[in-house]
Parts: sequence; structure tokens; C-alpha cells
Amino acid sequence: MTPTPRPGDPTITPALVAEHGLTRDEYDRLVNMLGRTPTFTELGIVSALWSEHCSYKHSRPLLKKLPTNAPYVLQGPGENAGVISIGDGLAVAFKIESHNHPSAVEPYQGAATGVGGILRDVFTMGARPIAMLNSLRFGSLDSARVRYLVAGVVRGIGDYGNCMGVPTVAGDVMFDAAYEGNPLVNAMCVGILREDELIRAKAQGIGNKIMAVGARTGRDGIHGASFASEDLSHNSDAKRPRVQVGDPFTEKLLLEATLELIASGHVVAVQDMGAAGLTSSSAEMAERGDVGVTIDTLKVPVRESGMTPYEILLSESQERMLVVAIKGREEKVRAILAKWDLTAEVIGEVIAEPVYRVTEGKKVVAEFPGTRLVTDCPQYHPEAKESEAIIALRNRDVNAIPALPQERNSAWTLCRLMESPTIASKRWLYRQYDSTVRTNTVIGPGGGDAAVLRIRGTTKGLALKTDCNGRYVYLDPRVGGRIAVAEAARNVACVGARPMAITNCLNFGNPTRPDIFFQFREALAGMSEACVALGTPVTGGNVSLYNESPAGAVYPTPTIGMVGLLDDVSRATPMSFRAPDDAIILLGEPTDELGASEYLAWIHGVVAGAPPACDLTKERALVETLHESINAGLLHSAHDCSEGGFAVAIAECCVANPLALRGAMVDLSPWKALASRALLFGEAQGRAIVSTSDAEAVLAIAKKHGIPARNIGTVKPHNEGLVIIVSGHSMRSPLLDLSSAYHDAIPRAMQRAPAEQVSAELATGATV
Amino acid sequence: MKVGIVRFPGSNCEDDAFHAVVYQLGEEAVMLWHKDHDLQGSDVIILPGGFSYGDYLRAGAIARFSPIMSEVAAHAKNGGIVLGICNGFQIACEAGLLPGALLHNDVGYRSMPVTIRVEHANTAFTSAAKVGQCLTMPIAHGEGRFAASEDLLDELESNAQVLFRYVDASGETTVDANPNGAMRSIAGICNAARNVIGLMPHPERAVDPILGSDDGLVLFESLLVAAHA
Amino acid sequence: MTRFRVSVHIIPRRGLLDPQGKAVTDALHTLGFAGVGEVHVGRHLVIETGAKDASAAEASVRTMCERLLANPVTEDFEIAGVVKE
Amino acid sequence: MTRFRVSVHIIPRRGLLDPQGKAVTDALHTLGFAGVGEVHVGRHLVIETGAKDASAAEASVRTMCERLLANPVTEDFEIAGVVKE
Ligand SMILES: Nc1ncnc2c1ncn2[C@@H]1O[C@H](COP(=O)(O)OP(=O)(O)O)[C@@H](O)[C@H]1O
Ligand SMILES: [Mg+2]
Repeated sequence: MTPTPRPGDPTITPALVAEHGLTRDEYDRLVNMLGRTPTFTELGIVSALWSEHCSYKHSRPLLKKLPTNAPYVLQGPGENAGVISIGDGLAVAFKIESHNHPSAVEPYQGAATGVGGILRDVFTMGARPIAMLNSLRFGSLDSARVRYLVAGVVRGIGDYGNCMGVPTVAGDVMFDAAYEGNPLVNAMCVGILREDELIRAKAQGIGNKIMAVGARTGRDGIHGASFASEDLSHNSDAKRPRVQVGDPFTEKLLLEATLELIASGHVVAVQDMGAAGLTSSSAEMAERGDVGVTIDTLKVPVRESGMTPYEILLSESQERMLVVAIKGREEKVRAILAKWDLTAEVIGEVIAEPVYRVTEGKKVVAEFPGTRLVTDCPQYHPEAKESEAIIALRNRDVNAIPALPQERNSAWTLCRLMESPTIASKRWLYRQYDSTVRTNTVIGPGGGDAAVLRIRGTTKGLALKTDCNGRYVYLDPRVGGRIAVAEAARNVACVGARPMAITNCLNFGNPTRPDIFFQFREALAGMSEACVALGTPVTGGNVSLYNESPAGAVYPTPTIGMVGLLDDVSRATPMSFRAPDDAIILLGEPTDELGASEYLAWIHGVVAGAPPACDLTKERALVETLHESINAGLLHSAHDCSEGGFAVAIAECCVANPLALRGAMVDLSPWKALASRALLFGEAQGRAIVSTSDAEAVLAIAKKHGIPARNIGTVKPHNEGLVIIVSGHSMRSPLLDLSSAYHDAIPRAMQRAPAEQVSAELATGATV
Repeated sequence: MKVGIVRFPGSNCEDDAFHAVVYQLGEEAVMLWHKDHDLQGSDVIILPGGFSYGDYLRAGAIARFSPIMSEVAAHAKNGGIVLGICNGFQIACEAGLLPGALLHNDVGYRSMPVTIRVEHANTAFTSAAKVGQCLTMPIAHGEGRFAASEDLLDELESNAQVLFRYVDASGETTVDANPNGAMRSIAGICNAARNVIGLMPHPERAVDPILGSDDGLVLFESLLVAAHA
Repeated sequence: MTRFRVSVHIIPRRGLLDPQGKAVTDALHTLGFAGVGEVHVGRHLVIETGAKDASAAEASVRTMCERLLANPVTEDFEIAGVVKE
Repeated sequence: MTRFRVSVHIIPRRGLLDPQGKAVTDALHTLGFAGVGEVHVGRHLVIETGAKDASAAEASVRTMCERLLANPVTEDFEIAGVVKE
């Protein structure tokens, strides 16, 4: 059937095509596929589905190279979320997603709806969400606009997750001018399910009914997907009506109803209506099942009158889903939704005829042959070339940067670093997140290098963490990509878990720029190498490109969301020192590397030098050493060295838990050949600081795995402070100084601008 | 003892209460659906935490009209024990089962451990605790600032209805130890008949040492004593 | 039956701490609006309802306020306007 | 300088989802107020400020709304009244 234009549809002109973000070639491709001029509705559909956000047209060829296999992977990339088996008949579904552009325009709603979207991705697999994480990147807190964004984003994440009753248990936050105009807001959700309840988003069964479930469709967020595929310019302000408003209460009902629906066996597929709404969810479901579908837009429950098929198909109203109900069970599906005060309407059908057809009542308004709408999307292999400017930055000799006069006292430098917002405690953020609901949180935010959740009915635990140092990736994308995975693995190993699998969110700039595509390609290669070496396949993720503002691209930031498994959750290990007199052991080896460090950025305002080398064999050995020591019950604490290097890491072991400060006395004389600032603040990889009452046993395990390890000192009572012997001096830091630098930095910065915060707070009617 | 836990749309701590009663206390618990009118013979009713009806308008304002609330009110009137935790406390206040109101925190949403002091042991929920005993457990709420007129506050004090106050590590009420600006540091109260109890902190999240505290257990154990009395 | 649009103000009772109002005052001062004194923040509801006349519409919204929309312990309400649609 | 009391309505922008309004509508229906159509929930602010006359007071509050009080992305505002104290 050939669709006819609707009365009032604009005529298809080159300008209209361009406005829809289609290139000349893409438009020709479309005309070829159809064998005719598209209707306005069809143009809208293609514009959404072939947007970068939905089609991955610049990234798919490279994503295909990521390692995705392990015996325990039940579902790799391509579904709403990845799924791994954890034994005992249980599985874990998890996924990370970005909401960068919406958050830049309206931080509260942008972040909130980001959380809502990733929750739906997990519960549409049949999993009950048990934890949320968030990975955030902002510009400097000196900027009022940044503080406004931070306040709004954090409140948006909190309000949504808190209302859902899903604890937010971990994350990571960094501040750097590179993110000033384009913050990154990545949210990760983790859910648990019985293996036999896993359901996929694959339309099947000719005659089965396609039902729209949950909230009604309004005019919000039309063209959000293509919006997410553009640079953020001043022009974005004009696009503000596209903002979507989240309703976590409806989502909570949708969650309960969906899980009940899946358990009932009345549905064969469930799909979140996310970016590009009904269009993308229905077309992708059809493509996965390789079936035809027909949708009648008049049957879609709408919130506003007079909505056109174009609007209904492209709306990004939140809290909606598409399900495929077994023919004849529609009433049963409706009854389950009604119990939760939600509606479900039949809007279409799975058909034998190989077409994707949209009607408005009897009138066909869009029709595409087979599943070619999805499969014929263009793919690009852009040129890649490293930027000369970045090569020059990387090659700069950062050891030649003279120390400031105050740095003669290294304790001063340490204290300053502890108040760098990237390093400082993130409690100001996570005290706005319910982290204890569901009563499974064994280690919550700030308690350990990763969060630990117990798994009821077993002795096991899950360890979860997000990580990525975009500065490393910027200065050397291959190495930075490796480190992102290695650090995430190290963090879950520090709490006692075996790293299992990752999800990832690739936040990059405009891929048609060769220097950006180079970063993308190399970072992915580095990630892949690390995933192979560490045995952590990629089960899914999200790509967010065009993260640019007039000031330029963000640091390339491939955020890693790592899932690890503890066999015995009672072994979960915190990061803070516990018992005075415990031996302190440094696993791994300091180096003279200082490049790309937080020290250079925060103390000297320099982003340069090569990031530290990342030896993946050693990283794996470190992970195994930590895992074995913790499972033998030997470690009282474990914390890896990351931003700020050894000195910051040990200071964190002393003061991270403000209710139980501990001192420490350590001697770094064995490395006196190294320059003291590299030794103290360099960010050599593959290191962790552990405390134990049985140093011999830990050293023996390290030796067995072939990693350097040395007993460097002892835990002390709090009144003895932190003492580090370095290059013949005793560097003394009173704990109260370190503690207040670390704990008060972000609250103090955020207090500076009540005005902007209040406006964020008032924005949604939620009160202070 | 049979505990009935009411599930409102938007409740999200009902499973936690269930686990505390069934696995930690070893007693029987049933989930009660808010649209039903049957308490299924429960001795104790728990109104759990969460965001009933999204906490839209005011926390607890809409949930109090759920069909089951008339049964809960009748149960309370007959002397039956009703425990409102967090959102359940807000619902109980809105329903008039408890005096006062819970307003927005003075500082925004707060999720963190707090210490509360038991002020009176002569209720179904505190009998196993000692007066002055300090208990550590999480809070997680945005609308927990207890408020009432000065007269009502005086009356609550003189009737020994203030059951829990926020305190610091040394057991003293201070401005810093009060996480939400609650009047007179009030964390929990009971009604005049002492059978309806409400508190903002989450004792059901503090019943297992692996989660950091099992200080909440003593409160649930009190219920056992009362139910078997 | 005629359709009316009734608007209502729900205002925190005087004497209760109004952290939101205070935050707004502080913020306005920071932005340089020095002349601002107290600020009070309440709710503004617009309710579309059918009634036989304006006074019936107002009476019905009054009942809604008493039963649901305002908390009698902490809030006062006032009908701010009744407009025929 | 005269003191004025300016009242402002801040309302969720039309077309955007208003979850709060929807919840209140549903609750009113449950309570038996069958004639209720849409309900919108916004904020009502009363701001005390000094100005040389009523129109200056209004202009100044308008600026406050634009700069701080209303979220330009999701909300509209209207000055509901200016009263001399
Ligand atoms: N946005 C956030 N939400 C919740 N927890 C966070 C967030 N950011 C950081 N945290 C928590 O703070 C602690 C320190 O985080 P981070 O500095 O990233 O650790 P590391 O440098 O060891 O990787 C961790 O427990 C982490 O989960
Ligand atoms: Mg850190």
C-alpha cells in the first residue's frame, strides 16, 4: 500500500530534509529504498531512526570489534540490557546510558529522565532493579552555571531513584574545564532476575498484539534522538520545548506491573520506548524478530488532542513501553496494568507481510519494506587522524615544570589535592541519594572502592563501580581506554570481587572530525585489550557523540560500568584503615610518571604529559592478589591508587570514614631514587594500598602472582596523624587538616551560589 | 505474631519490613493491598516507607484515602498496633492517626545514618529498649521535619508521646545532630493511646550487622512482646 | 452544568519555619535585589470543574481543599478566583 | 521607597507533563469529585519588596522571575497582584 500525504503535511523540500538532519546521500538512499518520495511522516521516522543516537552509524563498525563472550554471558550487546549468569539460577542485567544533552539544557529533568530510561532498560528484561550508579563530569565549580548544573543533576538523579526505591550505591565525578559547556550525565542500572525469567525485545508470533503500556503520549521531546546527535550550540536554547518531564511515580507502577506481566506469561516481548519513542521501539522490535508490524496511531493513548501521526511516532514522553501480547490475552494484560492504575491499549499487530506500516485509522501514512528501515541505515567509516596539538601536549616534559615555593612542604601539596573536587569526598552528592533502601547495601557510596550488595538467598555479593579518567584518554586514547577498564576492575577487586563484565558509555565529540574519530577508535581498542586481558566482556552500552560546545569537545570519556562477583559477601572490604598496628602493604610499584596527573592539573593548571603506562598482565595479577587475599580473610582494608597518586590514596585510607579517622606511618625510602613528587603524586597504575594483621601471608600471595609488594608501615591511632617518610624527610599531616580539606571542599564550593541552586530547586516545584 | 504490611502505589520499603519481620524476627508477615478492605487477621499493621502516590501534593496526603485505611483506622481505634515508618509516618499523620505534620526538611533530601535516643519505653514499639538507649539507623527522606504548634508539642511532651529524638554520638540533642530541622529534635512519636507509633528513621534497615547496624531489632522485638501480651 | 476554572492558594501557616521562603529571600539578596523583605512560598492550584454556577464551583473546591488539598495542621487556603471557561 | 507585596503564580508550561496535577486529578476523582477536569499545580509566591511605585515593584518582581524564580525551560509565570503594605 502506498501511503498518501496527510492534508496539512509540509511538502518535502531539500530544506525540510536538511532540517531533519539527513544528508543528501541519506535522503537518496531513502528514496531508493521506497522507490518514491517519502511522506512527511516517513521523513520524520527516518530522521529519528537514522540519527546517530538510534543508528550508531559512525560507531557500529568499531563496536563490533569489542569482546563480548564469556561462558556466563546470557545476553550480550543488542538488547535493552546485557545479562550475565551469577550461578544459583540467578542472573544480573545491567546497562549504562547517557543523558548529556538533555541535562545541559534542563539539568533536573534531564538527569531524572536519564535515570528513568535506564531503569526501564533493565526491568524490560524481566529484572528487578537493585542498584543505580552515576558517572558525572562537570566544568569547574568556580562557575555559577556549573554549580547550577551540579545542583540540578544531582537532585534529579536523587529524586527519581529515591522515589523508585532503588538505591544509588556508587559512581564517580570529575570536574574539568573540558566539560564546562557540555556536562556528562551517565546513569547505570543493575537488576537481578531468575535466569528462566529473562525476556527479550523481539517481536514474534503472527497475529500477536502490540500494546502501548504506561503513560499517555504527549508532545514532549519530539526529535530528542536527533537533538542528542547534534553539537550543543547557543541554538539549543531554541529547542527547549523538547525537554521531557519525568514521573517516577508512574515509572514505579510501570516497574511493578511489568514484572508481574512478564511473570504471567501473557507477553512475548517487552521494549522500552526510549529515544525516538514509538518509532524506534516498534521498528527495532520488528527487526529483531524479522517480522512485519502494523501500528495505528489513532489507537495510541494521547495526552493532548490533535496530535498528528508524526508527533505520536516521534514523541519521547517518558514512562511508556511497548509489549507484544499473545493473541487472545489482551484482556489479561489490561487487567494486570489496571491493578496498578495504568492503561494498556492494543495499537498494532505482528503481521506476516514483510513491512513496517503505520496507519492513521484505515489510512496508511508510512510504509517501509521489510526491516530495511533498520538494516539499511547508512554506516560511516570516517577518517581518523591524531591531533598534532595533542601529540605535542603528550610529549611535553612535565618533570621540567618547576615546583611552586609552597611545595617545599609536601604536606601543603597533599592538603591542596585533597580539596580538589575531583578527589574530595562526594558525600554532598550521595547524601541526596537513598543508598540503603532494599536492605542489601553492604558497602555504600564512600565506604569502599566499589559498592557491594548482598544477593539474598545466597552467600554472594555484587560489586559495582563506574570509572573513567577522560584526561588520560585525551592525552593518549589507547592507554586511557585501557586504564578505564583496569581501574574499574581494580576497584571491584579492592572490595573482594572477581571482575565479571562491563557495560560502557562512550562520550565523545563530533565523530566526523578526524581527531575525534581517532580518539574514538583508539580508546575502543584500548578498552578491548583490557577487557580481553582481564576477562571482562562487554555486554552492552551506549554511544553519545557530538559532546561539544562552542568551547570545543569534551575529553573523550568512555565510562566503564563494571560488575564483579563476591563468592562470600561477608568478606566485603572497605577502603578505610581499621585497626591500629595493622601492617600497611603497597601492592604494585611506584614509578617516576607524572604526566596527565591531577597534581599537574590542580596545582599547576597543566594538562600535559603521557598518562601512566598500563601493563595489563600486572593489572590482572593485582586483581588476583586482591581477590585471593580478601577471600582468605587477610585484608582489613584495600584502596587503589588513582587520581592524586599514593599520597592521596593513603590519606583517603586515613580520613575517608569521618567517624573513625586513623593515622598511619609509612616509609617510602626504598624508592628514594624517584623524584618525590612523582613518588607521592604520580599516578602509576596497578597499585593498591592494603592493611592486614598478617603481612607475611599477603606478601606471599603477591609473590605467587608475580607482583611487587612491600610492607611500608603501620596503621596508627588518629592522634598520630599521617606521617610519610620520603627523600629523607618526615612529611607530617594532621588528620583534621586532611579530613576537612577532603570532606568540606564540595559543600563549601556549592554554598557559594545559593541563587543558582535555588532556581534549580524551584524549577520543578520540588521544595528545598 | 502476624504483621500486615500495607502496599500503597509507590511504597518501596514493604519488602524491607517483610524481611525484618520474617527473616530477622522469625514471625509471620502478610502483604496487604491498599485497595482491599481486609487486614487478614494481622496483630500489627505496618505502613511502610516509600513515595505513595509519588508524594505529590504532600507526602501521605493521597494515600490516606486508600480503601484499606478505614480498616487501619478501625484497628487503631480498637487498640491494635499500627507502626508508620517514614512515608508510613507521614500517612499516619495525614490520616489523623498521629498528631502533627511532617514538612520539607530544612536542608533538602537526606540519606545517612542517624542516632536516635529512646525517650519512653512504655509503648508496643519501645518496651524492649531502655530509656535513654541510643540507636543508629539510616534516614532517607525529604519531608521529615516534624512540626506542630507549641501547645501541641507541650502536650506531646507531657503525655510522654515523644518516643525518639535525634541525638549526637554522646546522646545529646544538638542542632547538628538534627538532620531535618524537626521541632524539638523529634524523630518519632506515638498517639495518646500509645498504640500508634510513627518515626522517620528506618529501623527495618538496621536489623543485620552486615548492613552496618542491627540496632533496629530491639524495636521489632518490642512488638513481639506486645503482640503476645 | 457549566465548566469553571477555580484557582486556589495554599499557604504555609505563619509561624512555621518556611525554609523555602527563606532560601528564596537569600538568593534574591545574593542576586542584588536588596529591597526584598520576606518571601512566602505556597502552592497555586488551578482546578477545572463543572458546577451549576460560580458559587457552587467555589463551594465544591472549598470542600476539596478541606478534605485533600490543604493540610489543616500546617496550611491555610484561599480561593483566588473563579472563572467561567 | 514604598513597601509592596507582590504575588506571583508560577505554573508548569502547557504541554509539558504535570505529574503532580495528574495525581491530584485522580485523587479528586477517587474522592467522588467527578466533575473535575484537569488540575495544574504550580507555586504561589508572595514577595515583599521596596519600590518607588507599584509599577516599579511589578517590574522588579518580573525580573526576579526571569532570573531566578521561574525555570524558563519548564515554567511560565504571571504577576497576580501588587498591594501596598
Ligand atoms: N556520583 C556518585 N554517586 C554515588 N557515589 C559516588 C559518586 N561519586 C563517587 N561516589 C563514591 O565515592 C567513593 C569514591 O569514588 P572515587 O573517587 O571515584 O573512587 P576511586 O578514585 O577509588 O575510583 C566511591 O565509593 C564511589 O562509589
Ligand atoms: Mg578517587
